[in-house]
Amino acid sequence: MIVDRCKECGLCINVCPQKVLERGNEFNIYGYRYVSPKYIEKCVGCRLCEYICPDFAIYVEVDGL
Amino acid sequence: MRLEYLTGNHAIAEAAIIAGLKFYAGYPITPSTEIFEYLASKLPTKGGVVLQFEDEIASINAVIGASWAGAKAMTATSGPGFSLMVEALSLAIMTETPLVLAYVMRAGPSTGIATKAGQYDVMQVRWAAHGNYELVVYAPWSVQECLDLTIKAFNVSEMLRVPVILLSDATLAHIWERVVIREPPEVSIVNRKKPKVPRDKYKPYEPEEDLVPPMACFGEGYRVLVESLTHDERGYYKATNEVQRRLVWRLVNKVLKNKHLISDSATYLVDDADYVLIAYGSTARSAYALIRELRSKGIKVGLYRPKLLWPLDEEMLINSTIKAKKVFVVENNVGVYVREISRVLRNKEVISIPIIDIEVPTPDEIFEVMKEWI
Amino acid sequence: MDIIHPLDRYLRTDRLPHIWCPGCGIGIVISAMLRAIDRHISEGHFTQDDVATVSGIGCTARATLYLNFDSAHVIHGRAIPFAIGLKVIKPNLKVIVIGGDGDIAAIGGNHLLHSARRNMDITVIMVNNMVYGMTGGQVAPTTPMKVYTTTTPYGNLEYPLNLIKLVSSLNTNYVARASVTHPHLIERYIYNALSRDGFSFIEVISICPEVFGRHIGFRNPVELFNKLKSMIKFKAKPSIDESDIVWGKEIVLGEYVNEYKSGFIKLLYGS
Amino acid sequence: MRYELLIAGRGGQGILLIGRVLGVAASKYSNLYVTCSESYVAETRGGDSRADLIISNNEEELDFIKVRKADIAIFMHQAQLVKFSSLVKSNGTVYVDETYVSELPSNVGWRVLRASYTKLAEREIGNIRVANMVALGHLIGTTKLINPEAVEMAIDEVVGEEWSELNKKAFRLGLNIGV
Repeated sequence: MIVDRCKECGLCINVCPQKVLERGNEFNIYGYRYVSPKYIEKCVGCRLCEYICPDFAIYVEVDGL
Repeated sequence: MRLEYLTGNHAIAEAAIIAGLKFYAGYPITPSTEIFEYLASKLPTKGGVVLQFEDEIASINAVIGASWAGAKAMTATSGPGFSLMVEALSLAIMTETPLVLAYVMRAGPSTGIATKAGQYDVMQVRWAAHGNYELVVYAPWSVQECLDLTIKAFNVSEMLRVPVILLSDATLAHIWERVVIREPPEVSIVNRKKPKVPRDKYKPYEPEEDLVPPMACFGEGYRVLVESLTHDERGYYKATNEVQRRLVWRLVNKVLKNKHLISDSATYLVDDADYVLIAYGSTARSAYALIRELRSKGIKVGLYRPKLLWPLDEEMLINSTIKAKKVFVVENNVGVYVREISRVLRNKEVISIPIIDIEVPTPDEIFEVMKEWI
Repeated sequence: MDIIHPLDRYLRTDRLPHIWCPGCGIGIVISAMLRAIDRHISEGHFTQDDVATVSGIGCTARATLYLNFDSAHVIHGRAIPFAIGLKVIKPNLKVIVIGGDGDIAAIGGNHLLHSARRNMDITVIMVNNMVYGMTGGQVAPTTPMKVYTTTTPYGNLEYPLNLIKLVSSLNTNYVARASVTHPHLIERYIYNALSRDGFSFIEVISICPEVFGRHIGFRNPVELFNKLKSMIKFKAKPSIDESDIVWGKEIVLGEYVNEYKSGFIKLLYGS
Repeated sequence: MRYELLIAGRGGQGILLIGRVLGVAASKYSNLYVTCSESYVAETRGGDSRADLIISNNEEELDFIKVRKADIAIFMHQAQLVKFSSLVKSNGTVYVDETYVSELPSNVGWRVLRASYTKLAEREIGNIRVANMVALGHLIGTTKLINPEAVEMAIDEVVGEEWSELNKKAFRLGLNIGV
């Protein structure tokens, strides 16, 4: 997460098939409660969140790739 | 050097080629169309492109795009078309895009008389586009000047990164005259300044001492930003007083502070003149004929003829009329540029001679008014 | 500029975050466009310096402010003619016009029509959110009938313009419709568009939760997103006849025109 | 030297071509300065057609772009003679095509040179369309305003290859009128 780019729209949470993401409780510098990958261990690297994020705030790095 | 026999419109087109034109976009409109047709036939043989667009709006926007691709670019039109172009003219001013617009005036308002002349649009050309700016406008009085001032228009537009307007009229457009054509190196051609720094140091709107920023174009690796919003030196939008003031004053001052490079006017027998006639464009030919006639009768009359209509060279105007008892401003309209003259010559008697004549005011018509005052 | 996100090299990251509202679909389109461009660049078809993006005025048009290409943010409706000026002088440039439905279809509609007719070698990406967003929610030529907007307070009486049908009727090489609900398709269509000469047009159905969503009772981005997704149908070879957008019922995505005729530039300069 | 020339006739009589050839001959091949303004009624063939030329060896003498008092005039038709005769100096030299001009004003001191340009063109050349060049030849042969060779070069340039010989033949025919 690039936390200061997140605008808390929730689209990534909506598209994640594995329910990895959750809206956090902390605010970024613009006052948004940015999303965090709370259950990262469930991530399968599908990148739907990265592709749906309108704010270039989230990206997926898959180990070994 | 070669001699040609051309119309005013042909001369504008010929001059554009000499100046290095590589892109013309236009929409046919009388009385400017021969510029388009002449270029359509000649420019492709010189490696240039001529395109007809769906309207004048598209034409001038394509010209702005072509200029940012690095080409010298122009369009030509008349009143109705110019009215459509003014939003993009403002864009060209804001983005500091070099281009030349040949404006061949015809009788208006509205569709008016498409084939006939008038000088109704001298104020419109200066003030039609929104925002505050200085606009460079040249007005030729002969076919030779259509040629010379078009080359100058290109040079100034490249030098200052501004749109420059060549203001002709239906009469000049279609008269035939002998023209002396000089090509480089006999005539000097100016090209826009290019950046002297690498990409990471380049800012597209950072001026040099002359207030003109060097211009990188598309495809040259500089990642330029053409920005119609108020912008800082990087081209980044900034809605602050500081940035707005800096930008607007620079756009104005880069023309005003370089006025000595663009100023152009002619005088005839003003030194001992009791009366000075002021006229521009084709009407100045009539004023000049009248002056020659009156001089032969011993009446001391002279001519001041601004070739650079905007911005008016106030110092030249004042110096050329300093001894005159009266100043007459002759125009083929209801008397509009006289307001600019009166503004500068506040302490002089300035008399407007507005003559609407769909060809050109005749010397007799001018004298008819003038004789009441001398 | 710090490069963190994989697309950051194509962004002026010092200008992020961008101005678009939370959940706005424009960012999704731009992200997909950059991946399509990145794929071409990594396959060696062209370089980052060969890409030119041009936009007019509107929310979508602001995209060029953030893109690290040679870019132009010009006046309302006139991005296409500017782009044509660029392309004919520098034929090697990949010229992409990005705009909203107001910019491209309303005020700029005539230029869209004639550049498609010329099969001019540019790619036009129209982000269709069916409303004027930047000015606060006025009716657009793409707004569905009966919808409330600030300038149709009694409901929109006009039929929406079907851009797919319009552009497909002209001499163009590529017409496709994508949706922000399916970013992979946006990417694929833009990639395909950039792989050919001639005119290419991609309509991307987008969501504007802040304005359009508010008008139709879907203020929450996720709810609006899911509402749109429920209408979307993908077809490998859709027919023009099924391209009408019937809000609430069906929006068919797919490649409507997919041809490889010579573009204008080849006719102008030869091959 | 400074001459004002008025050439007038009906649309279709080749009035503007006379002006064009004279203009090219003077400006490109005789080192003279020229201003020519053309006027014609675009809508109807047979309306007024008129070319005003100012020719001078001094650029400063080219002022007003139209004829004020013509030193020399060609009238190819009665209607335009009537309409524009007041633009000719009282001692001006006037060429008339007798084929179409029968009456001349009596109250002026014009030096009138006349021939049936159209009939001559028809009889000698077999084409009435070159009557204009016969008239031009008559003017050049009698005024010596411009060297005939310069005019022939101008004809080559203006009318194009296909018609140039025919036009030059007509021009020479005019040159020899009265010789």
